[in-house]
Amino acid sequence: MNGNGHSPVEGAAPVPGEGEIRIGVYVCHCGSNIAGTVDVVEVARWAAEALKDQGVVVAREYKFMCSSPGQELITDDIRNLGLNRIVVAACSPHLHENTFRTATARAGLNPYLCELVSVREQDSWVHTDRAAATAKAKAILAGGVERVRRNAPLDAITVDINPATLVVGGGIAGIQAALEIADAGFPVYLVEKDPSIGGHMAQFDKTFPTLDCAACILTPRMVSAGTHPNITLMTWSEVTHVDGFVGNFTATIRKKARYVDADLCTGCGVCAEKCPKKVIDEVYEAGLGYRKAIYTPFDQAVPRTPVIDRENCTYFEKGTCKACEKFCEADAIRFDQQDEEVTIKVGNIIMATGYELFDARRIAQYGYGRLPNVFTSLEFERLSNSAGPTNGRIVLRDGVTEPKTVGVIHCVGSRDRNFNNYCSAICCMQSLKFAHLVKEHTGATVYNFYIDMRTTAKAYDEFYQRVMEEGTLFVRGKPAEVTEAGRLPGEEGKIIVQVEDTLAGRQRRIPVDMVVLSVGLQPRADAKELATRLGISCSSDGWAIEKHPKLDPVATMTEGVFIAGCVSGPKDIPSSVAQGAAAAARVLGRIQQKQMNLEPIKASVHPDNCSGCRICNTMCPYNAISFLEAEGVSSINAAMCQGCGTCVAACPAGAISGTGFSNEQVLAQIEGLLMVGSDGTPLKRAVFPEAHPHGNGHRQPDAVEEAVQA
Amino acid sequence: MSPSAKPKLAIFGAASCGGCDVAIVNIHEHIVDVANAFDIVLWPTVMDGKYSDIEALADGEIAVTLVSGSMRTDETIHLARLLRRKSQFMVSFGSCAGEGCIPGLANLSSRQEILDTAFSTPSTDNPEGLRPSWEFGAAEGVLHLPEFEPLLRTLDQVVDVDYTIPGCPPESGQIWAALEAVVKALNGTGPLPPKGSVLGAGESTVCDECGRKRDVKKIGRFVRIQQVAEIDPELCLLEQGLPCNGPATRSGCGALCPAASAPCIGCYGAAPGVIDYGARLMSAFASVVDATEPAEIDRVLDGIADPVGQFYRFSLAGSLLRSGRSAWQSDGE
Amino acid sequence: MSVQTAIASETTGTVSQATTFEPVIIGFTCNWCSYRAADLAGTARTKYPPNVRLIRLMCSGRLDPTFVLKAFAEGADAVLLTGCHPGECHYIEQNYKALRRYRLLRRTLEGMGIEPARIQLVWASAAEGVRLAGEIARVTEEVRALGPLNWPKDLLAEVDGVDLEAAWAATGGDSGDPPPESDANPDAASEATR
Amino acid sequence: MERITIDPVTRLEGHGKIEIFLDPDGEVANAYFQIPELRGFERFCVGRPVEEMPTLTNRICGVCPEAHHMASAKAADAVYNVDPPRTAKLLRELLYSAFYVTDHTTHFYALGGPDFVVGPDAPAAERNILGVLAKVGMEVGGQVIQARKNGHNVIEMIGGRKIHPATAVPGGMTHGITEEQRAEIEKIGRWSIDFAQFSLGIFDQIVLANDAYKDMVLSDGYTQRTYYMGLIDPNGKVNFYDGRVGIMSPEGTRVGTYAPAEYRDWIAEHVEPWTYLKFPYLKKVGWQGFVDGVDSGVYAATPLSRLNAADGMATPLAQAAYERFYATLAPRPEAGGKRIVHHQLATHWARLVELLYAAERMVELATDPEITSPHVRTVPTETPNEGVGVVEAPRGTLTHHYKTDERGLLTAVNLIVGTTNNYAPMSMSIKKAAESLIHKGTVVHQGLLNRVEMAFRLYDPCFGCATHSLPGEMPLQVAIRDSEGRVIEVLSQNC
Repeated sequence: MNGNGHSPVEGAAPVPGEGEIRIGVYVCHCGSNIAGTVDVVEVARWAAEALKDQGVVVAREYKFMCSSPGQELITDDIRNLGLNRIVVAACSPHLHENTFRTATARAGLNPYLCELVSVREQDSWVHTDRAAATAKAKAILAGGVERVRRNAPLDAITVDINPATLVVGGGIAGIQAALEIADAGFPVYLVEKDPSIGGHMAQFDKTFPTLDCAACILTPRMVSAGTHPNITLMTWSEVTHVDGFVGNFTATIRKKARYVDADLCTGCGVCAEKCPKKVIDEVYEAGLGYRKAIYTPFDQAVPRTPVIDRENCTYFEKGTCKACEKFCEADAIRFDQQDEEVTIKVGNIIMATGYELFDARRIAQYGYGRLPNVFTSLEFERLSNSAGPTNGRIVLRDGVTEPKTVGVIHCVGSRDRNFNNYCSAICCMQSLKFAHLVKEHTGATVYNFYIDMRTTAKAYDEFYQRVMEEGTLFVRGKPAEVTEAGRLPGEEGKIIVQVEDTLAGRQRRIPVDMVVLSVGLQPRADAKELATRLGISCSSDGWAIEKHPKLDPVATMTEGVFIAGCVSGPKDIPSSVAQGAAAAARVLGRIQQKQMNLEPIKASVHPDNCSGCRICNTMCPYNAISFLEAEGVSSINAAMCQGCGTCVAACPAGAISGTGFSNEQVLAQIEGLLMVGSDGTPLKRAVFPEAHPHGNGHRQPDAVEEAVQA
Repeated sequence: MSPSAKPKLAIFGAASCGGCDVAIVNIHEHIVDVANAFDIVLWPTVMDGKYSDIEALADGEIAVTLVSGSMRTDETIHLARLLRRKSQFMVSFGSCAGEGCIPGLANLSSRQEILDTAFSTPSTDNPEGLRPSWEFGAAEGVLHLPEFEPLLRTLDQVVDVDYTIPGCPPESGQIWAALEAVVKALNGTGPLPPKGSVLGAGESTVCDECGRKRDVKKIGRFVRIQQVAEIDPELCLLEQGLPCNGPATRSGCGALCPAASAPCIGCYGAAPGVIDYGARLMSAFASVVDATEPAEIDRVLDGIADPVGQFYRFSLAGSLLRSGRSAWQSDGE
Repeated sequence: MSVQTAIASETTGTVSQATTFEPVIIGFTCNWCSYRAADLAGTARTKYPPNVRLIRLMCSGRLDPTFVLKAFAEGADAVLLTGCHPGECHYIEQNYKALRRYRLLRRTLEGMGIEPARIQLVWASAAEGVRLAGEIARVTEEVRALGPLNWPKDLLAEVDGVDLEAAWAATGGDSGDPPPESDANPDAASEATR
Repeated sequence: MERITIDPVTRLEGHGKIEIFLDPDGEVANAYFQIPELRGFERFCVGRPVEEMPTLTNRICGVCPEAHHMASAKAADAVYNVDPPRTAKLLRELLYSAFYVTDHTTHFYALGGPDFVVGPDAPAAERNILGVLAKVGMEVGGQVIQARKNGHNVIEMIGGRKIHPATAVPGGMTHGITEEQRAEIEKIGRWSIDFAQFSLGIFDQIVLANDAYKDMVLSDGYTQRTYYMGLIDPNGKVNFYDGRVGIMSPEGTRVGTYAPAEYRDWIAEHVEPWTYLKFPYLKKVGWQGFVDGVDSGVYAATPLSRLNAADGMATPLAQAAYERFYATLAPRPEAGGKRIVHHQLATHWARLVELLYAAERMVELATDPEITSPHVRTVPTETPNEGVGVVEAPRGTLTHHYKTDERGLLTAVNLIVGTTNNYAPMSMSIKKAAESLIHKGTVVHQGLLNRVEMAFRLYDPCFGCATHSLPGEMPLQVAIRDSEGRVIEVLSQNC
């Protein structure tokens, strides 16, 4: 028999009390993908016969159900046979559920009355025994049939979209996203926790592989963002609270006191110049340089408005000084300024909060913090930056000596079971960049210690070739130790990198003057907290989780909240920028639609049955459940509900029901799945002995009689 | 018995403690209303009556039969079926008939274990290891005992039930409300409750009627009542860590136990539409445990000393895993 | 072998045919991780025993213990719960609720004499097709070794004609194996009273 | 012997069967009183937490759940070796006294008493509460209902619920009572004293003033010389809630008293394979079968037994009633020195003496200055292990014995409940009644039923308790079989 077996097996089955349920069953061969292991013809025949009482009126098999003729089988049957439920046994619903639901809708039936059950991914592809696979296919199909009987027609839920967008994080990804949306004509609130936007990129000197000057390419974007009429820039600010749901979020933002009136400040910089208090700049200069107690982090900062570092300000410490105030011509200094909370309403949120660097001190054997001439990658960026503390001179910690030999260690804190398992994606390229810069600036000998070299993006490998050609020495192996304890000739006064050269197959001790640790990226310490505030989820590492890692990388499980850049994992600049733009595009799509449809998989409370016990109140991570004090019942905001169903399962009164995955549907599916045993015959239930029908059960424990008589 | 135009009422106690009968008597002055509304043809606890009289009635001649007690012997099952045949409406009265009540916990053990335990307690003088015999040849003749069934069954597992009145026992006020509804339906002044209705109870759970203050739930530990020196008279018992079954237990009792600082033990059974009482309560309790690590979760759960008893105290014989439901489904009677 | 064990094996005679016993297992999956892992196992043609039948829920947090009890009552020999790894729930933290319910459910079922191996929780991310397949195979083997879930027979392990004297001796004596409910051990009971 | 196939009609009659076998001469060969059900509490309570036992064992009996609640709470106290605060004990006893008032009232006016009040010769249909009201006046009916309501209200105030109270826990009570509640309870207590005295008056007026009744009370047919059991306080007075169990011989010698934990030294339960219920007897005397006398371990535990087992009542009015009771029915002390009433029908009178005591005790407790203290709980500190709790249930001494693991989960449970104590004397009474009324195959139908009923009802049997199975008041069926085992007569009556 082949896939053209069109002859349907008829059989009407009115279901008492439910109106007549008329189910059409369609079993797909998927070429030989399913039919090769599952006897699909038998499955269809069985369904028509054994599931008649369940309301199956027609069961067909076809070579490719997803093809146009396959879909037409369904639409024709709906029209001609009056079907009101459809079950397709084919591939995973993640692949074709939409296909068949759309087809169902085309024929005028509510799409949610169609179920797709997987007999390919869950059956034919993973089993070899044809009989067992066929029996399982029957069970899966019966589960779908029982389930679809309880499916209710559902309508999508529509919400209005507020055109404003909140972008959290003013790094390159956030800036890009903000600009894209603002340029399209919609308002954006760009919130940055630091005094200036720019993010990590603003600290870099050159960018790989093109070696453009980071500041040169970033600054214009920062300026655009700072001056764009559609962008409300909120630096030195944090998002403290988010309420609401897609289209209708309310965010509370705390603007920390700058002690400077931003409206009056001209950004002349004289305050910082006159400020007597010098402070080591741990943030922007990575501890290599100084700033003042009143400062803008760097010259190109946007906005130019400085902030007073209250911890270090002499006035705040001792009550006198006010040098800045004295010299400010604009009278912009405001020592009495307070933190301020503002509330904004937005339709969508883009989270672009970036990353932080792995703390190299955690790997004690690399000596960072102990050995002066072990530097982190960020320190090196500052050293090599012409605007940095050494004006671009690459020197040892003493500030004068140029290194003769430099070792760059890759994968510090990355691809390391003790710290982070993942690859930080950018370290290979940044290490190559460092090698190049060292060569360029000092002509020193450079060793790069790597595990694997990953140069996958455009022009990356070419850069690698170039660096090799420049004479950088590559040692494949993860250094075991970096030490000052020289014991061989030539090691004195050097720092020694102890490494197993896995290509040479031997231990090597390489004396160098300077070690640069190419530290990995990790989620910001407060990432989970912020994610929770926004109702999105994080992996156990702390990286935000995409709605789909491949197909929907900038969306999250929470409608209306998007992610861009390193918040979801390490990325280079081009990827971060691309994600910023992509997230913006997703948001713009939403805004243009003005409204959007939400999946109607929602929970709702039946107030008559709700006792107000408040068990469910803590179930919802999206705060969709609220307790109505006056009525004494809990209530679910459908638009905020993401449909996970946790509250449905938690309600002790059974007062919460969930559409799409109702108790009735799941319980029916269980019954269906257990209709057939492993051998394809009806599954034997555990049956209790019959209660004696006539009460005349003088079953006689003979032993008792004997015992008694004995 | 004089012929009567009044509808006939039978009240039958199967394996029960008699508390249901006491509860009916406790409707006090309304008992007169019941006597006025019905011709009581059977109420062994309170008045004379013979089962043979019931046999003599036509099928469906009894308007309403209230059955309390569970089905523990072949004899009670037989009587329940007889009464079903003779009655228009069969009402499952009280927890035993409805879901097995405390005696339903017997379904955790085999009847052999039950008999062995009962006849080998430390005060039992039974050197021969005697057990009751369904049919015993005494010196003078044969003595029969009704057979102790392998499982305790609820009424609806043995016969088709029209209405259910929950509670252990049902609160007397609710009993009258339920009977009144039936009386009104019978004399045409009120609607007949749909078949399968639960009468004399609320649509929600005990918290609905409980006056204690409630907040969101995060249970860091469950405590046993003897460990609490003083129970806060105002605050939700569950929030005090006491495993109170109120959230899952059908309303209707007036939340009497929590009002007396005693956690609800669940005698009114499950809320409307709930399939398995224990599953609902289990899910609710576990959901609000304030822990994420398995060891920590277990530490909190250790506070629930006896999970089966906690979740199935009254409903075991009606539960998904310990009921004898399939027995009557296959029974043609 | 004690008398009680003898009774048990006699009345659950199917155990002796364990070699031909194919358990039926219901698996609950999360739409975002384990269901996708199953898809991935399929795409990769990773083989596993055909004994498990999966149900898709949106989240392991949707898992109502009723579903598990229903599966057992309808004839499943075991139930496999799956969900996203801790900390990776697509709905932020709902898998912790599933974890808690599972741990309580398992305790309750144990009290009813259902072996813990018949209800298992496995975390599987969308990428762990192979792992999920391996776990399914492992669970299948464990359940196969346990034999069919046949508790009514266990519960009714006394039937007509059982030698009560022997049963008495077994429960009161020193050789009786503990019955399924460990809390309700008649050995303990009879010892306790002396 | 010929095997009998039971006719389905008779088999239906169920619930408490009496089988009487005749010998070839038509004389009674034997009578068997069968209890046809069992629920298995001793089995399925194993594994449960001990603190739940007071509510779980309530469900043994809906007629006297308060007794189980108290015995269980006391056993649980003992398991934890914890001494509840005085107020908690007072509250428990107060609840329990209120329960006694209700229960004894119900029995006297509605269940057992009508036999007397209306008269043993009256038709069965009149020997009920309505017959009582006809004889003593309708307003009494209102008082009886009021007494029941009152009792249940007190039980609800302290126990949380009217039936199956919920508030006794190991170490005390879940809550205390307010001053308003206390005042209300005191009022009810005072009302109850009046009501009890009024009831004793009715007994005087109708029974004691009637020589025929008095003769019947004193008649041989209702006399059984068994041992007697009852809880007594340190002064030897009747106590319902606490004390030691006193054993009085038929000859008026107190053979001993025992603390609850020692019950196994004193009591054993005999097993017969034809009934689900066991027959307790005095271990030190031994089981000699269904016979009375000083050599038979058969004992009774009834209101009458309690009076016999004690030296008096702890309250003044009840003490006076007690003295009058013995002066009237036992003018001379027994050989052992104590006056004993062996006339079982006097149980009804004894019950009224107890009613008065319970009412007086209510007032004593309700006026105790500590009764409204909020301190109602001692938190146990010791590892739970084993404990026995005993209270005097209206229908006999009630013993709960628990053993737990270190978490307080029960590993063994033993229960000897009120009515069970009297299973053997009841069986003997029934046989005696049969023997006196069946001769040469001739059965005095109504007479037999009356005799059996009266012999039976005076024990106020509550087989819900006894078998942990049946409803409180049991319908009774008597089957009489000839020597061939054929059923020659089936009598059925509600008892």
